[in-house]
Amino acid sequence: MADYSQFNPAWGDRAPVIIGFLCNWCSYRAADLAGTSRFGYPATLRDIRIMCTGRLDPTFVVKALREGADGVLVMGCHPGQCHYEEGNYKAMRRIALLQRTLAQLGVHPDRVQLAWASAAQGGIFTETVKEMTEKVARLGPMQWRDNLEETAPHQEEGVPL
Amino acid sequence: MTASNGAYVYYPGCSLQASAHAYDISTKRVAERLNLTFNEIDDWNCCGATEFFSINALPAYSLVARNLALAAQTGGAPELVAPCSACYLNLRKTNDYMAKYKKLNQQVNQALAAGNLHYNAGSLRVRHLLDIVVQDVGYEKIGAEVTRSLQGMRVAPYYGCLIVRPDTGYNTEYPTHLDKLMTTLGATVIDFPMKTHCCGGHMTQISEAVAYELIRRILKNAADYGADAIVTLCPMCQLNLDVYQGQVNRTFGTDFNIPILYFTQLMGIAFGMTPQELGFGSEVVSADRALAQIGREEPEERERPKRKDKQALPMPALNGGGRSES
Amino acid sequence: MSEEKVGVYVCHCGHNIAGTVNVEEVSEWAGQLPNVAVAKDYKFMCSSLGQEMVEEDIKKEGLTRVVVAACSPHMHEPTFRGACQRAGMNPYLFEMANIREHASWVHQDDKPAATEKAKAIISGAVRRSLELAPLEPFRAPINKTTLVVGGGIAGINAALEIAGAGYKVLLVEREPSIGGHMAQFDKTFPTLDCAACILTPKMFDVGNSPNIELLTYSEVEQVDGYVGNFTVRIRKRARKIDTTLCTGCGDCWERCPAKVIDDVYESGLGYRTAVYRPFPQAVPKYPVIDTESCIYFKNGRCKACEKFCPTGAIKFDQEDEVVVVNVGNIVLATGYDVFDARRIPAYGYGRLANVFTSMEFERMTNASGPTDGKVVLRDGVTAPETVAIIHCVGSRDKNTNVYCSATCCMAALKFAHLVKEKTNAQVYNFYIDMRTAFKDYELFYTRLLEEGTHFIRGRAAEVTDAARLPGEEGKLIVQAEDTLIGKQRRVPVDMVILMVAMEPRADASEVAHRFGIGCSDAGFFTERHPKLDPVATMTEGIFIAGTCQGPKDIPASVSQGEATAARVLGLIGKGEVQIEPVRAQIDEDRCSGCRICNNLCPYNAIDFIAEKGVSRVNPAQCKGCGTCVAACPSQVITGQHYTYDSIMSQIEGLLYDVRSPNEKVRVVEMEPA
Amino acid sequence: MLYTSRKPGLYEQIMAETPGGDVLMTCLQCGTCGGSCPSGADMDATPRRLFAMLMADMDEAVLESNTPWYCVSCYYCTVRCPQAIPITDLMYTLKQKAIAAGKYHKEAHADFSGSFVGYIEQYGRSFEFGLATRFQLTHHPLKTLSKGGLGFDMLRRGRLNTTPDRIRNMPQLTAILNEAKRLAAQHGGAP
Amino acid sequence: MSAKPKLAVYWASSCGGCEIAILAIHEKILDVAAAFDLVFWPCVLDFKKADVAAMADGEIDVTLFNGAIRTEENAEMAHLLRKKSKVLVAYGSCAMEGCIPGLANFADRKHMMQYIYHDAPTVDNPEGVEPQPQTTVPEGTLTLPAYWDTVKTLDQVVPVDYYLPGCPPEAKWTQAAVEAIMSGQLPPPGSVIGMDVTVCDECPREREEKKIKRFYRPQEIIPDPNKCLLDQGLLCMGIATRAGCGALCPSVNMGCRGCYGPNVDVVDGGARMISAIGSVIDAKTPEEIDAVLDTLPDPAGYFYRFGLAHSMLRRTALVRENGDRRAQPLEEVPHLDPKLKT
Repeated sequence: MADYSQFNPAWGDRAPVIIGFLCNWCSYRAADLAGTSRFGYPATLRDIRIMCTGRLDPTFVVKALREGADGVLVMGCHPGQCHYEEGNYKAMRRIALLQRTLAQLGVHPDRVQLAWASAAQGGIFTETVKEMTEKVARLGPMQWRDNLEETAPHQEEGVPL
Repeated sequence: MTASNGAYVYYPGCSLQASAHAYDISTKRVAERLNLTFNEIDDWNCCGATEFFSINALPAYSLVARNLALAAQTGGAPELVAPCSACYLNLRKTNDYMAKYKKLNQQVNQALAAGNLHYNAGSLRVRHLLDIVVQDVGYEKIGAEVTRSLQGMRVAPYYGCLIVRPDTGYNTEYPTHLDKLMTTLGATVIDFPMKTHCCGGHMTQISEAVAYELIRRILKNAADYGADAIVTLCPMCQLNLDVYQGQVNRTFGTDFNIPILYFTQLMGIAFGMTPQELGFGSEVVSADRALAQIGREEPEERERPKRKDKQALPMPALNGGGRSES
Repeated sequence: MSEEKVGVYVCHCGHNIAGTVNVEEVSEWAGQLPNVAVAKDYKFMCSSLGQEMVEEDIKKEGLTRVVVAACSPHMHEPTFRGACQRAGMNPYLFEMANIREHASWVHQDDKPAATEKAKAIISGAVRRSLELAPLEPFRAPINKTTLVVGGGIAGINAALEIAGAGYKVLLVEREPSIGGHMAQFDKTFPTLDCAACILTPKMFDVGNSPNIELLTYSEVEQVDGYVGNFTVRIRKRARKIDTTLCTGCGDCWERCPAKVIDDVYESGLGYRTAVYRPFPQAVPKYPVIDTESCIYFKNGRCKACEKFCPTGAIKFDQEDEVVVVNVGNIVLATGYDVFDARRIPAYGYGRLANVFTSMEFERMTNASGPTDGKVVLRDGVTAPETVAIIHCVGSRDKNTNVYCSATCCMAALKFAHLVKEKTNAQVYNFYIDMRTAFKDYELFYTRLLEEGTHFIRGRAAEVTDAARLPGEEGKLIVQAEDTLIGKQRRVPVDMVILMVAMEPRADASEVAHRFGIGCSDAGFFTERHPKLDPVATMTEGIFIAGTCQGPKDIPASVSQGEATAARVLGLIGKGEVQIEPVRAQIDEDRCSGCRICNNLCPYNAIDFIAEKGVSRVNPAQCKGCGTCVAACPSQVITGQHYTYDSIMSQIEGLLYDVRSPNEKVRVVEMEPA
Repeated sequence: MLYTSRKPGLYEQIMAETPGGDVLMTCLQCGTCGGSCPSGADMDATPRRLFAMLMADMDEAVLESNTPWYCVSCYYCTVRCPQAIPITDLMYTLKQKAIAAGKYHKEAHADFSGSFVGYIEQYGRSFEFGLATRFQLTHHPLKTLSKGGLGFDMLRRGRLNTTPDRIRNMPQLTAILNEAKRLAAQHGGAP
Repeated sequence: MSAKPKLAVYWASSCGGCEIAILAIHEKILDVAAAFDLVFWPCVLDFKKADVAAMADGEIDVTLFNGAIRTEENAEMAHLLRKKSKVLVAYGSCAMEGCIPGLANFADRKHMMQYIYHDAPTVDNPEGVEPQPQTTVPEGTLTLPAYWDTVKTLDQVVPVDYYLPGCPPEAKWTQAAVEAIMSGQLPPPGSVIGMDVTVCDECPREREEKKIKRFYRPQEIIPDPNKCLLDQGLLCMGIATRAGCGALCPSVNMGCRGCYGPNVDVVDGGARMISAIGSVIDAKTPEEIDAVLDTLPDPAGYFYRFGLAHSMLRRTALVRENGDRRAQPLEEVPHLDPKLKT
């Protein structure tokens, strides 16, 4: 397994986990093409197929970060080439607003990225995952769980934090 | 005029201090006329030419980067202008490569740090003097400054290599911006197929046989097309074609007698300045005869006769998608 | 906890998955997941034995959900949905976990990580499967009329095949006549038979088929609908000719005083008039008036054509006409553009008179071309004594197009032969690699070798008129490295032919978007599968044929045209189509009518019902993208099959190993007092 | 001599130490570089051939070749290369390698570059007069007389400074160059 | 033991408005007094903690608990009352979703202390004294309840039976809750006493298809009184906020602040706003989008004003290291309040 502590010692022996949301028509197929072309990339991305980046509910991004992901990568068709005309523009605006909002909460915008790849761009898909992995690796783990642990006494067993 | 507002950071380079001082003088005179402000980088160093990169690349990039770092500290717009093509390429390449290759950027900046300097890759825009003249000033404004048309003088526009290659946005094989500039000044511009071929560069020092042949090709082509002068924009090109012209004639038994002039010198002439204030006289092959051509009524037809036959097939237009009849 | 029983099947895909992912470990691990009743691994899940295993388990074990961890859903989702359906399970309760394209094939250098990722993917799929709901596909009848776009050799063959089977075809062509690039050619390789002789009978058949409606000088402007039921808007550009009166006699173009260079049919090498018929065998036979070059349209005078037209067919005031038609299937055969040789300035095209493109040369050798088939220099009279043919102009070049244009080597050989035959000139071919695949092509190459054609293995570096050596004056000099001897060569010639690349049409990506299909990186239309589904696209009911899919020669274009016909006829034969029931639904009881969703829908499927103060989705117009689902601020729009819960569960599943524990979900509602 | 299967060698080093150099792997051997090269006729191996030799592990022959030294840095090969290989930059790296290995074609070639760099390291600016005289006297003592004519021409026209120009902050430049040399030695050339 | 059901009311970390809101049910309060035996209400009656501790577990029938959990004392009382109560109601926005006290989760204890006791312009603290949980004085050890790093909602500390949203809850909902409890007609545990639509449902303003070219702050525009505020570029949380207030704020030309929290089933109201607002911005390029978003300062403050502590993220993502919240990503994060930088 790749050693991510070279980017940030906080990784120890674990690797970043990135949740991907890939649109059915372009980037999911780009990921398929990366596969058929045997383009290697870090095993950090765990992806979810959605029909369009327009389906991307910011809740999913927050959920992923909250549930332990270190980054979220949303990929769709290039602007102007959305299978559903304009879904990717909506994603672009939502992600921009989400990034600003999350930045106020201390989440670096690099942890939530939006990128484009057409069905033919397995190479771009691969490069995007590599770049995102490196950026997230530099930022270090998200550590949300640790973040919510309260050191105060009077915590009872079984009571959620 | 562009966002630079006519103010630029200026990198003259070593040649302009010595062998190409005519270029330096004429550049300054022309810049003054065109209301361009050139703020020279304080204490700039050599760009390394092509030689330093052959010895050790990282120090070579660092050498250039020192100039970039100093340039970024110089006041004015973030536009760095260099009149020498080799300096221009080295500055531009270092700037681009540092922006493109992370490791290089990091190492170069680490070296700069030893001299208490830092350069943000890509923060400057490196440009050649000719680009400033044709893009920022523009043909129209230059045309308005022409008081003494160069009509009657046939010039071969010679770009050399480093202003169009490897990737400067101009046509890498057949640029025409110097052609247009010369036309704006009133000169007759010959179709010059060798316009972006090599002047020999440092080969004069390494292998004379190779260098003289390269110089011969250019001179022959200019002579074939009846040029009165070759107009250039690079000290190295000027030096090789001018200073070695006699050697070439001796080696090949030719009798080329073509003066090699800087475009700024011809701009100055067209703007009504005297040859003396533009550094004329420092060329080895005298420009007198070429300058004497100015003002002649009609240059004699020396181009190849064009066939105007009704059977002729249409010729594709060089620019754009249309066709023209030959 | 849910009571669903999930079956998980981990496919080895031979070594494709098993070579990287430890499938036994993964399957054993999956068996421990909550709700998983069965977990197995198997060599080839898509084999009939694999499918039968799933079917059997559904019946025997009472599985209510099935997850197959194998390849991309784009590959085998339909396969396993079929298996589930055969066993009586609703196919939409099936979920695919892509551990091949998205794991084993891309993490070959980190096998432990690939195995761990496969587990996460399966965990996500299992969690998602629990939230899936049974759905029924929509069924719709297929309109039996087919639209073919593009009247080149591929489109012509597609149209003739479908029409021949007895169904209506609408053939739309942008130019005034069908025929495409093939109509410009004189000879075809390797047999050297005459292009016109084999093409014009087919064109004639198209013009005369009762089942083909031909719309030339027309373009598709808009496409709506889905497989079986497309609505297409076509603009018929005004020919300024009343085709009911025109007899194609030719009086108009013979009298027309406006002479312009014909950039399309003559590739710029010849002329046409402002009112013109592209070529004598044009189908339909009617001319068009090119209003840009017509003197009357420029300054209001002339009208020579009108004066001389014996039937009064010239109609200067004719306007464009827009027709809307309904079709069931669409075949795109929009062809290619020719590479603009000016983009490689080293070859001097446009500057050096005697540098020609291959398309210009096609017209030059054509007996009905501008030189009546004579091979001459740009002056129109001088025959060349030496000719250079430069291969790969705009092909195999990262600065222009990286792909091989596939046909140029053979076309170059054809040209070399024709030059020899017509002028006996010396011919030099500058090539990188000779590519003469396919039947009898290599024989043709051998024949050219026998004819004494020179082959220089080296990509031409430049073409110049700068003479350097004696003997070069007045010539074009082709400079190249002869790589077989490792030396530079300068070959003085009279004429240079540039074998220009086939490029995607300039508006290919626009057209692709209009029809809802994709383009490859190079810009050609993307097929559903490069090997096994080469003429279908990602959009059901839209097929592609010929060079719009990629560079190819005439036999390959014809084959694809006919293949699309077979696909279309297959669908027509079925009579109806099934459409994925992925749609959005608004819970009207809980919609507060904020109208956020109203203008998000690209298909205008959302209506605001003012009297009720709620929004509503029209399922016939909805295509299931989910944009409104994501946008609803009160979260009352459901996106079927990609529901909120299914995706949230999949996230939890994917992060099973890093999740924060004990996340509490609360809240049941109560009505106000 | 028989060349068998490849092992990592000069080929890999050259690619690694040239910015963007790894595309050399995609060389088609089309000969556009060799065909374009102004001094190609005088090279003992065209660039294309040199690359083939690199791939065939003919490291010695590559280092001894005059090809990189005859490169005039015109960048024709680079802009025309259908695989966008930075050939000119590769030539620079090859020169560095040849100097490092002491295997260059003619001492004069490396020495010219060396003298040039020497002046820069001493003064921060190039010194044409010093360079020309020193280099010519060392390598072409007999010709210096005839070349002297050129020098005289230039001197007479005020185009040669007989004393070098020196930058003010030489210590800064020296510090930068020394650090760069240290890094280069440590990391094995530029990326 | 009294036959009347026992009622307790407690005030944790909140402004006290909820205490008044309970009284805002007007004459119904008399019914409450008649129907219940008030066993603990520190704001109103003089019972002590020890009195509660002395009760048997489950002895209190209903506890209305308002306020968030911010200190050790809040938590202790929450645990105590949970133990002693059959039904625990999170009363009001603070107890339910953290509300304004929850905004402290944009920072952490260390930064709060730094600002409050050192950096705030009104502070005069030359010796740099900070409150300590334990202080030794000659007389012995003084204690203060520990100040938590993270503000929590009641249900993040103890299980909660019912929720009454609002800042404060509207009287009609308190009344509905009281009536339900008195009648014994209790909804299933976990229920919110409220509506399942959003404020738009109660808002009389006329709405159109939305396309927002820029946002206005209230002082920048005089809105049309009949048109949807959001349509006019005034940020209104009504689209994503549970109804029940009668659209109070929009009816006085002020965008909804979102105090009733997100709609049913929505776990992160801020994310819903981001999605909805992002969807209707009229911009297509990153530059255009940025220009529009620049007119919307402090989006997190808007969208999570009431619900941050109960949102999915709950608090700022500062990373803890060596027991301290180190502002590791902070230097790199744009748009962040400079006050929070170390």
